[in-house]
Amino acid sequence: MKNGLAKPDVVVDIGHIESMRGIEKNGDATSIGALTTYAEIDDDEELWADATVLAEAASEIGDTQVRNRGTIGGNLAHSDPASDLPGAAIASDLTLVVEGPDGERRIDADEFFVAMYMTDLAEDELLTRIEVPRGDGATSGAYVKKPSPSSGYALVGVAAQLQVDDGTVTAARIGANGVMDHAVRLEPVEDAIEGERLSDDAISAAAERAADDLEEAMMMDDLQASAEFRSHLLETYTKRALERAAERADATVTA
Amino acid sequence: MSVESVDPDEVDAADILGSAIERREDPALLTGDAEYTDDIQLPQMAHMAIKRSQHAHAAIDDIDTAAAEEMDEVVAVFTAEDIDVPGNLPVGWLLDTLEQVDHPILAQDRVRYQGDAIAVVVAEERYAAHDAVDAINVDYERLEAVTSPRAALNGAADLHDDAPGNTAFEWEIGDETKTDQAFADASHTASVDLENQLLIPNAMEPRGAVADYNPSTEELEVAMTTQNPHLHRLLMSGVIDHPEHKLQIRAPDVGGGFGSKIHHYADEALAAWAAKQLERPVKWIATRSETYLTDAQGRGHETHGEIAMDDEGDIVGLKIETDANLGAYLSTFAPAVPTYLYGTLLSGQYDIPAIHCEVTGAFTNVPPVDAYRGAGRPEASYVVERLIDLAAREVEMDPAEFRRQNFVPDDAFPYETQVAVVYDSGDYEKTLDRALEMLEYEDFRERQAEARENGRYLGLGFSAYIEACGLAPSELAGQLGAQAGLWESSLVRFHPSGTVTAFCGTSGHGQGHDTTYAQIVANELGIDYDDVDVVEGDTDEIPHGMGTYGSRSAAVGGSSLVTSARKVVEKAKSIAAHQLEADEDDIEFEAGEFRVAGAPDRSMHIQEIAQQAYLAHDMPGEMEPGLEATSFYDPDNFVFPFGMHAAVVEVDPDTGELEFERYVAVDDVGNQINPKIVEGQIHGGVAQGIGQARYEGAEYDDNGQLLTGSMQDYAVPKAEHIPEMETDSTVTPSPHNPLGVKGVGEAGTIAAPQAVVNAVVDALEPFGVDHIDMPLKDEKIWRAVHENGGEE
Amino acid sequence: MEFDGTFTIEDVSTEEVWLALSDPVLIKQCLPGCQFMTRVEDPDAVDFEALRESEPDDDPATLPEADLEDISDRAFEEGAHYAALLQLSVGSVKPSFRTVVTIDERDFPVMNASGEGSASDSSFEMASGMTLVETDEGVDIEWHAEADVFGTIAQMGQRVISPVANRVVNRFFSNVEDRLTEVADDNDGGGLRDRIQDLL
Amino acid sequence: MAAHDITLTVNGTEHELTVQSRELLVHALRDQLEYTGPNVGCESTTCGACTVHIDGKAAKSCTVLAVQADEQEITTVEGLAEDGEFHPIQEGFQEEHGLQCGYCTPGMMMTATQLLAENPDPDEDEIREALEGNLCRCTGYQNIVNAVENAAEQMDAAAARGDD
Repeated sequence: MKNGLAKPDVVVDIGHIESMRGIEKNGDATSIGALTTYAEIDDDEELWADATVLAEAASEIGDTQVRNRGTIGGNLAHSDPASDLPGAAIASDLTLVVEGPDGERRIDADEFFVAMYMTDLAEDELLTRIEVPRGDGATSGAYVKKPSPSSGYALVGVAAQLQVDDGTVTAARIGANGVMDHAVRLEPVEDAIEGERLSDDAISAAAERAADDLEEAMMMDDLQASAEFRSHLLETYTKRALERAAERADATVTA
Repeated sequence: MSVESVDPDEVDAADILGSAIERREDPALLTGDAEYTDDIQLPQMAHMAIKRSQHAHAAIDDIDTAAAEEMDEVVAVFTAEDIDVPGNLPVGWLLDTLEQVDHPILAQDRVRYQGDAIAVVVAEERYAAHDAVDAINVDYERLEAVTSPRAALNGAADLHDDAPGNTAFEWEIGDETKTDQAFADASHTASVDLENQLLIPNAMEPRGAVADYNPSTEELEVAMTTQNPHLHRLLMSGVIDHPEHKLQIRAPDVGGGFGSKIHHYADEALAAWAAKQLERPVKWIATRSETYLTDAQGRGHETHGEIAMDDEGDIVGLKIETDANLGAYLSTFAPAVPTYLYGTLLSGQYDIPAIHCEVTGAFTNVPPVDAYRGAGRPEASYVVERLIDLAAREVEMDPAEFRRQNFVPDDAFPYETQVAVVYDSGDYEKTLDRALEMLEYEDFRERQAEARENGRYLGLGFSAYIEACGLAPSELAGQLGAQAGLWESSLVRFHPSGTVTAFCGTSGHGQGHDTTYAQIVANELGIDYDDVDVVEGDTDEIPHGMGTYGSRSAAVGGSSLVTSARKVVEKAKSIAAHQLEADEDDIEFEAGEFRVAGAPDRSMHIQEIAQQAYLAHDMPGEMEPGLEATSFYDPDNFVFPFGMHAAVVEVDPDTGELEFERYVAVDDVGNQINPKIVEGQIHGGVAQGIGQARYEGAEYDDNGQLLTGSMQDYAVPKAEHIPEMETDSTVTPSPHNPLGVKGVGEAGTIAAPQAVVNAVVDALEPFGVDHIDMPLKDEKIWRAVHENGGEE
Repeated sequence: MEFDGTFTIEDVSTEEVWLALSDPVLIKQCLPGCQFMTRVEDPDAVDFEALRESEPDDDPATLPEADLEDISDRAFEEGAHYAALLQLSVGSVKPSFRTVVTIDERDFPVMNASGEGSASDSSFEMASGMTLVETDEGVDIEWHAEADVFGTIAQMGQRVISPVANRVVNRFFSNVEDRLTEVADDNDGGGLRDRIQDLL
Repeated sequence: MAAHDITLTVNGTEHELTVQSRELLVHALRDQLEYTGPNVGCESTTCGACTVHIDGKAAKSCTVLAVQADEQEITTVEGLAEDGEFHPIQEGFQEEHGLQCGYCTPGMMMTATQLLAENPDPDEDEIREALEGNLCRCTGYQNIVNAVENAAEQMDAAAARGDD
């Protein structure tokens, strides 16, 4: 709007809908209102413990001022391929709760991101809140990114969430943003790491699979980084995300 | 070695010159009391916005302003047809071979860069002006665009009928025959093809102007973002045909310039012209996207360089060929930058017996290219220092020792180079030695070797730079093609109560002139620092001046103030002698006090004499009342600051990621008036130099569309991108000015790029990498490693 | 920006593909955000508002259902111009480009088209083409496209422009691929092939 | 263009004003209320020169519509000094030469004050990271980092003295 690219007739400020705000812990899930800011998520110690990936991604978005204003709902509904949250949303197995004329609809994060700035959200639907499964103590996660030096957006961002039982990965969810035209799940990496003990070799071997399922034609390729370089970085950053998650799992176990 | 600042109240008057006192300009800037151009609001003020070309090169078939004119709140819409004044932007530096081309303030039938101004809208309100600009419809016929100077000179479509082949000029310096012979006789040579990329200045405050015309007096006042109000007054008076004596140019607080606010652009002239047409105040403030499209850019060289050595590792010759990008039109000082500010610096800190340099200036479809912090000197320093590293590698010498062996020795000054300048003073080994000591150099080389064993790649890059500032004298500048003198004017005026106002024709925009000038004047007059007020940046307050650029303010403006102050002291001395009933030869002046030699109790303070001068009850002979003096100081040479910078980096060959371990800077800028301000200038300059080395660069697509057109896409370095800088200095005063100063504003920008590139190339030596063009983005480093096989 | 690719449709003939790709209605339906595509005589005097209003609500049938004669009648012609309104969707920004496409070459099995369009203070130009190559399995469609964007969108939208163009081009050709696959599937009964053979 | 009547409390003073729907907070503050401390340096929410506090949190006022700030408490750089006494962050910038042209300085200080409110003793990396949304083209940031450290020390000393 500011640079004249969009000239809407009407703009509706949803910023005052109190019911879309705040973080609530209910049983095995945490409900986060769509209007909750990144800063509020970053400041929530329980979220850092329960949904490390999401909290860490929120802490990496933009800058202080942006985190004070930007909201999780706005971010996810925008589906910016280079933003930090969508990959973390997939890794943390979020459910997006939307409301429309026909009432409430629940969408898995896996299904939500369709393309660049395109989601499963219909024109007459509003994302009201998200639900994050609460970790059970055996869950560990990390989000790592390579920021663009100019915009701060992720050239590559990888979110890894691991269930670790006595040093062995029992379940893994890996999401990535910045690489494709929308956030994607890296299932080959998940398959490779599941059932493995968390060793350097296992992590490297899994990370090597990062780009396996990605369609090259839809890879981001621009001034900031070529598709080839992003694809290369994806492997490195997948490895870093797994390593950090593994370290945290260790810490969790020893703690 | 950070400099500690001090409160001026805690400094003895005798020590004021050279003290790192806190700046007096800060309170206004820290509280929001500062007045930048966009802060100005005048009654009845209208807002101007500019319709710009969306194409880099196109013929204009039609401009339809009808819809814009009908919009609410639109006061007027103007196109080239309405311009009833010359409206052609002049070039202020001519070369023998220069092809001058028209540069209209509004394009009529052809646009030559994306952003070329086509029409202006004046409206009652800021947003309405921009809306109306969007409603102007322009029919273009797109033409082929070219953005690389080499491509422009080799068969691209002509931009200007008056400049066939897009050649703006061909220029050379040095002795070609002698240089060819030196290469023929040499035992070793090294060469490089490099690009010194186009940069966008990005002063934090965008350009702007507020123009106010009084039809009764015909006075036109323009407050604008300028580094040189007097030059803008002169140029604008011609462009809009307004008498110079009825034109006031005023620089309010100016939010940085780095060169971009030296040049005379169409936009400010259009605002002034529109205010006159409409007889009401007009404000124009560039959006950031407009500054990306229209601020004069810097650098833009494509260069082939060769260096030749004998058996002993002594440099015997240097050959440089450069195609310089001038952009679509000739900006104010454009022809001087890639010639006299570049070719004359190619000897660096070295004693090189034969040098030859050829430069071809090219018109291309990018915004005009002109002086940007360093202007010509960074380009020279970069090519010399890259070649020096390649040469050291060629003769298998340590880069520090290779430099030392080839330095101009400290007993050779004044030293005349093969490229037409005479270095005033220098001691290059001293800055090298200090840098080596800070770097713990030998220890570093050991660490580097060990790290390589462990698959870690450390690199250290040197940059022995030299710059020329305080361009002078005027007679020489005139011979070289300058269309202006390069003196500086000042006025030092005592008030009857004993306080002083010092006026200077420079125009600071962040450098702290108010503080440093007050230090200079207080010291010369021997009065309290707080008793001196400094006035700059307003053509109605200061009759003449040449502005602030090229690190000239301290050396030329400061020296002018010294000259004026000394004239004041001379007059005061006559009055003192008269009133103390002593012979003038017997009067001694120290710390503000005039004393009769041998009779210390017979004395008068200069502030008391000021009072006497205005009372004028008892003046000597025919002497006029009052106590003030004006001077036009014209230095007798450039000054040549120098130094040694070094970057230490670690490169991850797998990702191209780079971390600074250290950045060391040892500078010699002559005497320092305020070491804290000197340090700040070095920091800022280095940050911009690192910006060029790592992140920055204007990039265009094949159609001349700017791809780096916002701060989201053009990386202005952030706090986390700049390493902590370790600074120190040596002091080798310049013999050419009364202050012994040399200039510091551009040093860091000139020094830093090659320090970083040399460090990365050093780190990647095991991979056979010998050059990477700036900016060294991670991907480029990664590719350089992998194109060489990715293995040692 | 340049893009290219090849996709293969099994169990079709080059003639079938050629006919399908000659249909402005099918092309319109495959082009993301295309509101209409109408043949115009004077490319410099197109009233887009009038065209938008006169556009029928429902498109006529395309292959495999369509009457072959109808497609043949409305098929692209070399040298002809087509006006199209393209509404792109980039998040909340939805620029509408008024576009005129010219068929530069239509010579079996090669077709090249170029177009240009403008929206507010931005514009674009594009050139694209395809060549059909008969293989043992079916038909390879080799396509290439070049797109250039100018003005505000080029400057401000740099971060998104290449992916969006990429998406539009890839979406278009993948839609074309889907539609041709439908045509091929219809061939299982052999009906369409026979009809086309008859027509040709 | 629709107009809206809003109330902004700026540096403790309540203002009633009428704004256009699309009017940015920074323009309402600067052009209507003449708080010209927040500066406009980009239009891409990058440079941070326009940073103010909205209800105590740093925000880029070029990316907030004035109507969105209705009924909220705004603090600009003009509100930092109290009773003519510099805020420690202003002292820090003055003493450490943390500014040159001054254009980014108001925004830089507003972000820094939020950092210090949340983290009274930040290290160098934390300061650099906290300031990633504020660009400076003059200082090379080093003296800005020093200025924030200086302010932290002053605030710590003041707290030790029991000042408020």
